[in-house]
Amino acid sequence: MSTAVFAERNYLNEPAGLKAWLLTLDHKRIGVMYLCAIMFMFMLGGFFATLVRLELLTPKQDWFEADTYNQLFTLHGAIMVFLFIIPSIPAAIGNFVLPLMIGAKDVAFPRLNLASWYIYVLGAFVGIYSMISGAVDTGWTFYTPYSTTTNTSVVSMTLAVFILGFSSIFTGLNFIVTVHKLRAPGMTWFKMPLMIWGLYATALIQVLATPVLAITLVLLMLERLWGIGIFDPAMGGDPVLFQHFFWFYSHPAVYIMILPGMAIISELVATFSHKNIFGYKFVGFSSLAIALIGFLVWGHHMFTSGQSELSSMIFSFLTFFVGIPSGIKVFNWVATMYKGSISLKAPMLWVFSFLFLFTIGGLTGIFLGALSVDVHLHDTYFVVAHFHYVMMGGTVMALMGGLHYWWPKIWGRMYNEFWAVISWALVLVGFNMTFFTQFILGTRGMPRRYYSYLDQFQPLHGFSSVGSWILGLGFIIMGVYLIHAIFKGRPAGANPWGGLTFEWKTSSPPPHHNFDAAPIAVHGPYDYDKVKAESTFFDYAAGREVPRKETVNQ
Amino acid sequence: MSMNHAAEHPAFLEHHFNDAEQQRESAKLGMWVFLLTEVLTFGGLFCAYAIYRSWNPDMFFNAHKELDVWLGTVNTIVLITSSLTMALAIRSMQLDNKKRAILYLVFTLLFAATFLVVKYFEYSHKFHVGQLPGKFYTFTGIQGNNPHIFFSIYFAMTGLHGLHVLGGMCLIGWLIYRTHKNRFSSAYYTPIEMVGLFWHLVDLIWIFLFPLFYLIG
Amino acid sequence: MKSEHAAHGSPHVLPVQTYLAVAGALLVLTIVTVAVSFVHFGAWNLVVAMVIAATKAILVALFFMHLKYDNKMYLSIFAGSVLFLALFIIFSMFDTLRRADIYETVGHPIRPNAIIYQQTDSTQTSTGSAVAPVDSTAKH
Amino acid sequence: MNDQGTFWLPPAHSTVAAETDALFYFIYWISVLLFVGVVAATLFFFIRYRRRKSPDYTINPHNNTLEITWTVIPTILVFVVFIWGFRGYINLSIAPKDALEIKVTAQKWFWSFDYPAGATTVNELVVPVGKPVKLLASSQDVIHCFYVPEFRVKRDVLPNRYTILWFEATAVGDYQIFCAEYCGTKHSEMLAKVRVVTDVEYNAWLDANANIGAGLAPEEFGAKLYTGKACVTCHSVDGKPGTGPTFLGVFGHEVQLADGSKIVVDENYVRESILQPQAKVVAGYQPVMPTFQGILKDREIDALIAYIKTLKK
Ligand code: HEA
Ligand code: HEA
Ligand code: HEC
Ligand code: CUA
Ligand SMILES: [Cu+2]
Repeated sequence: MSTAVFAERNYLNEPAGLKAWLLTLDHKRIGVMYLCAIMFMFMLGGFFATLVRLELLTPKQDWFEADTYNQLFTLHGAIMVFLFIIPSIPAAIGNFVLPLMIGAKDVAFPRLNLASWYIYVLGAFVGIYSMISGAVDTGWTFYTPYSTTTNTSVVSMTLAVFILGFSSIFTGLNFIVTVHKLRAPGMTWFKMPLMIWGLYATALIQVLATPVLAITLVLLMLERLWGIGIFDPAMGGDPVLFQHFFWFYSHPAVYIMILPGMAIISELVATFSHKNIFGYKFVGFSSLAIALIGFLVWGHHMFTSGQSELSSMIFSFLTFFVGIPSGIKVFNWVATMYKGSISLKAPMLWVFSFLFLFTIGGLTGIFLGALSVDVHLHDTYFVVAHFHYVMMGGTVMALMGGLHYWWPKIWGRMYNEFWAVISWALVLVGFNMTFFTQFILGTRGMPRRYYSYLDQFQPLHGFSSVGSWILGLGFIIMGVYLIHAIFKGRPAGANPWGGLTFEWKTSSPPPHHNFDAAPIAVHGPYDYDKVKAESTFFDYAAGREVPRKETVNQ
Repeated sequence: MSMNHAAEHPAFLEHHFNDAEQQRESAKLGMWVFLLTEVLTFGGLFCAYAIYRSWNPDMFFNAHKELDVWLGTVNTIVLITSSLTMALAIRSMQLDNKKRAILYLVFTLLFAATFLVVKYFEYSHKFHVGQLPGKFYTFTGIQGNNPHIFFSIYFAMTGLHGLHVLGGMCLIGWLIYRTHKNRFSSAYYTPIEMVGLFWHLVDLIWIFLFPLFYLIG
Repeated sequence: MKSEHAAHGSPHVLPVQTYLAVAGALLVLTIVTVAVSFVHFGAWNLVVAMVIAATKAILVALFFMHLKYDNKMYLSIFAGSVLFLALFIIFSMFDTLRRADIYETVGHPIRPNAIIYQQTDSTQTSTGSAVAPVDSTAKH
Repeated sequence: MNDQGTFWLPPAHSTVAAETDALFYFIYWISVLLFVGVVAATLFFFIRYRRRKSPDYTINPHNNTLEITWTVIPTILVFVVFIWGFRGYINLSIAPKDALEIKVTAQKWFWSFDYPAGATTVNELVVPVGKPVKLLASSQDVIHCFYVPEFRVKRDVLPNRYTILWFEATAVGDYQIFCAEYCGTKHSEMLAKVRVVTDVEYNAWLDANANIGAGLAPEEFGAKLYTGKACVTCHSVDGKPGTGPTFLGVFGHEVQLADGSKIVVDENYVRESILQPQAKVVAGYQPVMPTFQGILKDREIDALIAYIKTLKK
């Protein structure tokens, strides 16, 4: 691809200087800053995860005291959920690609976008402060009355999550307005890329669910500081009510995590099958269906919590219907590949990992949704395996696929395909070793959040811990070659994958103002039949990338 | 979609919007989504109120008698009037009458301040007799279980609402300053309209708080 | 009724009478709801007060907040927020009001009163010594 | 369904276990089918339509019947799973009328059981086989969770509220009790045993335990209580440090309290430490000792004091 050109003047170096970066209103720069932050948080959370697995190598306590282990898995959970996975795709990749994909110059409220970034940074610092000053040991769920009576820094961690909530709300608000108001001319809702449908559905959940988390955390802080008696039974409160408040946010939050992942998978499947997505409307509306039904199922985390049997019945019933749209999406992705022209570059390998792992993760959710089976499986390693299969196997696989897909667009340079396959294989093998064993541990009755366990569980735990090293190695290799590619990768050109969405119509990396000629949506995002888009070439006269041959036959 | 940015490009229009209409509608949509988050934030407290009231209704009834209905009524009237003056301030700016807009904004500010002053008296009385949330509750004489919970929810809701009134007052002060500096006109008064929407929501939340605490308990 | 107006034409302006009428209605409703509260209807007091409050809220939303004249999407956003709040309360109450469906003993707390009341009435021996609600030495 | 357990599930030793296991395997085989279907199709398309082999795609028009089928069939499947799961859950939740009622108290970090005949045990639940047993559980501090994998039963144990769980053991033997809701430092050591015995043995055991320690000297009875009532989980008798101070040589010596004052450990101090541990907290220790008010009878407290007296350096 000798004609591929690295756009020398781009958003990365124009305007130059640290101050220009720190006070930038450019959605692309904010996206890149978020990307660096979430990758650091992923490393930190992953580091704690490897320590957790280290301790679980042997039944008895050998590396860490019980309290330290409890702090380790709590911090692992809290960092991964609040600091890594919830902002990861919307704030890092979403901020970068959403305006580009709808042909806009920027998000609707750039200043709010920068505020959202600095609120995230503030939340991260308060979180790290609370980690250092006697880390919290309540689990990422902060259940009362343990969280109101334990002697660890619960208030400062709650404050950190409270602050991070606003960063998520502002991102969601920004995306809703941008998608409604700033779409390129001609881009109706059904001509929007499915990535935008996913991010829009996610934004709806972010603005509808996060405020309730905010008030729950405020009440938890007040409960701990003044004993107001809403959640603490010693003061006449009801701990199960705290669980209702917490899960009203936290189940929709898991769909904040997966919907952007699914959105990326839709893009990758279409581009790498070089074919129109099968059932565009079904996939698009499935995102909205998951987002809305997701608000009515939170009680499936509380089947054994002492809530009323009626409530458990209703939540179990609705939980099953939230699974159907996910099924529609999986089937539509597979149907898209039928009769496609599939190129197995790294992003498509990550799509395979997603389909493989998310299907297992999702189906194990069905086990947990069945009332009698959940009574046996609740708070065991089966649940731990379920949510790692959907969060790690779902969202993180899609995130990695998206990273590889848009890496050339973000940095203008291509990653090394050979090492990408190596790290993909290590991650897939390591992941299954680590977490499939945990399904077996769970069904055999191994409870979660145990730092020491019965001897009979040692072989499986040992196997899982070894698997986590392979998994960690896979990510470390990826970290190396991706960072290497930023500086040393070969130029990627405007459209290395032959994608049709608008971000491939501008240079790589894109200029500060996104598009020289504002794009017009003439056809759908995946209408390969209508457009013969070959790789672009650098038109010296025009001084920029232009598509080689764009014949539009209606 | 005006391509030329020269003459027709009014000062207030930001670079990434195509025209004033798009910018104004975007601001309004953004504001309404923000108001949705406010409704749901207060919603958590309304939910706590509804559940604890359903658990011990008689305690709620007995506890609500401790609140001064007249101060509550005054405050409701004060807030409704401040909503009116806020709406009239926007209307004045729509008609390019800057002086009258500032006048109405000042009135809104005064009413808001009155509201907080009345709140101050209510709170100081409760501090005095010990009708306080949680473990600071020392008052006796309310029949029913855990009367401190009524005051925990009361202080949480009216406290958060009071903070929003305070926030609203700062915003209105900022508006007065900018109107004085001629930043707004009938072509561009979006900030006033947005603060107006926020202020009306603050009033709307009090419209529910007032009966729930002062009238029926 | 979104009147066409050029970028800097006169935006949609309501007559003063509308605002004054709405404000008047709100004041009247306030007086009514206070008056009604003195009459004891039992559980109906709650319903009446809420209906009045809802009407006042609708008036503020439609006129003061311009929902009547603006793009109907904003009305649906506001209605959506109220709907999701209602779902949160209703679904939580499926639990909190129906805990005694199968066993009566499960439906209510064992000690009805918080421990701050136990110190005062020494007669009631507190079966469990719940840890002091908030340990002042707890780290923040 | 079985006594040895399967690859996935531990042995099933309660009446409700069979139905839960059957539903588990129903969902399991459907999931395997769906998973293999999705992955096989993906792999096949990867190979059959790889770019080298099919440089150009052919559009396949939208097919609504396909969309309907893979919406309706999963909906039917999940509806069946819901009904089956709900039926099992109701059986799990409603105890038979004639069930033997035992009171369970969960505390940081041990279980204590009170039997109808007045016997109390710690970390050991003795029940007759073939008879429904109804547990009335509540916690003294935070949320715990009573979980017996072999019986497929689990229920959170809440502070200041009773929760009910029932089971009917189908085989004699010892079965592991776990605490499944995170409750702090010793959450993973809050283990206990269900000892299922025959009817005859159960009644004999009840009578024997109604007034245990009648024949023993106070300090011997105290030693039994020291382990039986789980003081051992936090207090050592050989000087080794633990969650609570060691009992070795503590009696008669001066101890510094958290508020700085000093006190000589005498009979009243030990009695008070057992009934109101928070009254005088030893310096350098967390106030996590639970009260034994209502769990230890006076005779048992005296025996413990006698035993502690014997522990000289
Ligand atoms: C990305 C995050 C994510 C996602 C997407 C999901 C998706 C789902 N989850 Fe999960 N879940 C978590 C994260 C997630 N979950 C976390 C973090 C916890 C534990 C929190 C804690 O306790 O710490 C949890 C716990 C949890 C529980 C509580 C377990 C317990 O503690 O007792 C339950 C119970 O119903 C559940 C169910 C489901 C279901 C039904 C889905 C569905 O959305 C899945 C739908 C997908 C499919 C079904 C697969 C694809 C479909 C097909 C191949 C078609 C055929 C399908 C059918 C026939 C149904 N989850
Ligand atoms: C997004 C969410 C997420 C992710 C990704 C992970 C990732 C992992 N988690 Fe976990 N986990 C949770 C969310 C997550 N986790 C939650 C919510 C809980 C419950 C907590 C609670 O009970 O309260 C939990 C709990 C939990 C437990 C149970 C603890 C207990 O119950 O006692 C275990 C045990 O094995 C575990 C292991 C792991 C492992 C081995 C990984 C591995 O996948 C980690 C591998 C990653 C790395 C090793 C990082 C390496 C990265 C780099 C080198 C950076 C690369 C740089 C670039 C690409 C630029 N996690
Ligand atoms: C969950 C842990 C735990 C259990 C179980 C426990 N204790 Fe303690 N105990 C402590 C702690 C911690 C302290 C020190 C803090 C205090 O005095 O409250 C303590 C203090 C004491 C003291 C005062 C010791 C001194 O040096 O002043 C005595 C006596 C005592 N416990 C007796 C008992 C007896 C008898 C039992 C069993 C019936 C028991 N404890 C069970 C944790 C426990
Ligand atoms: Cu008790 Cu965990
Ligand atoms: Cu959930």
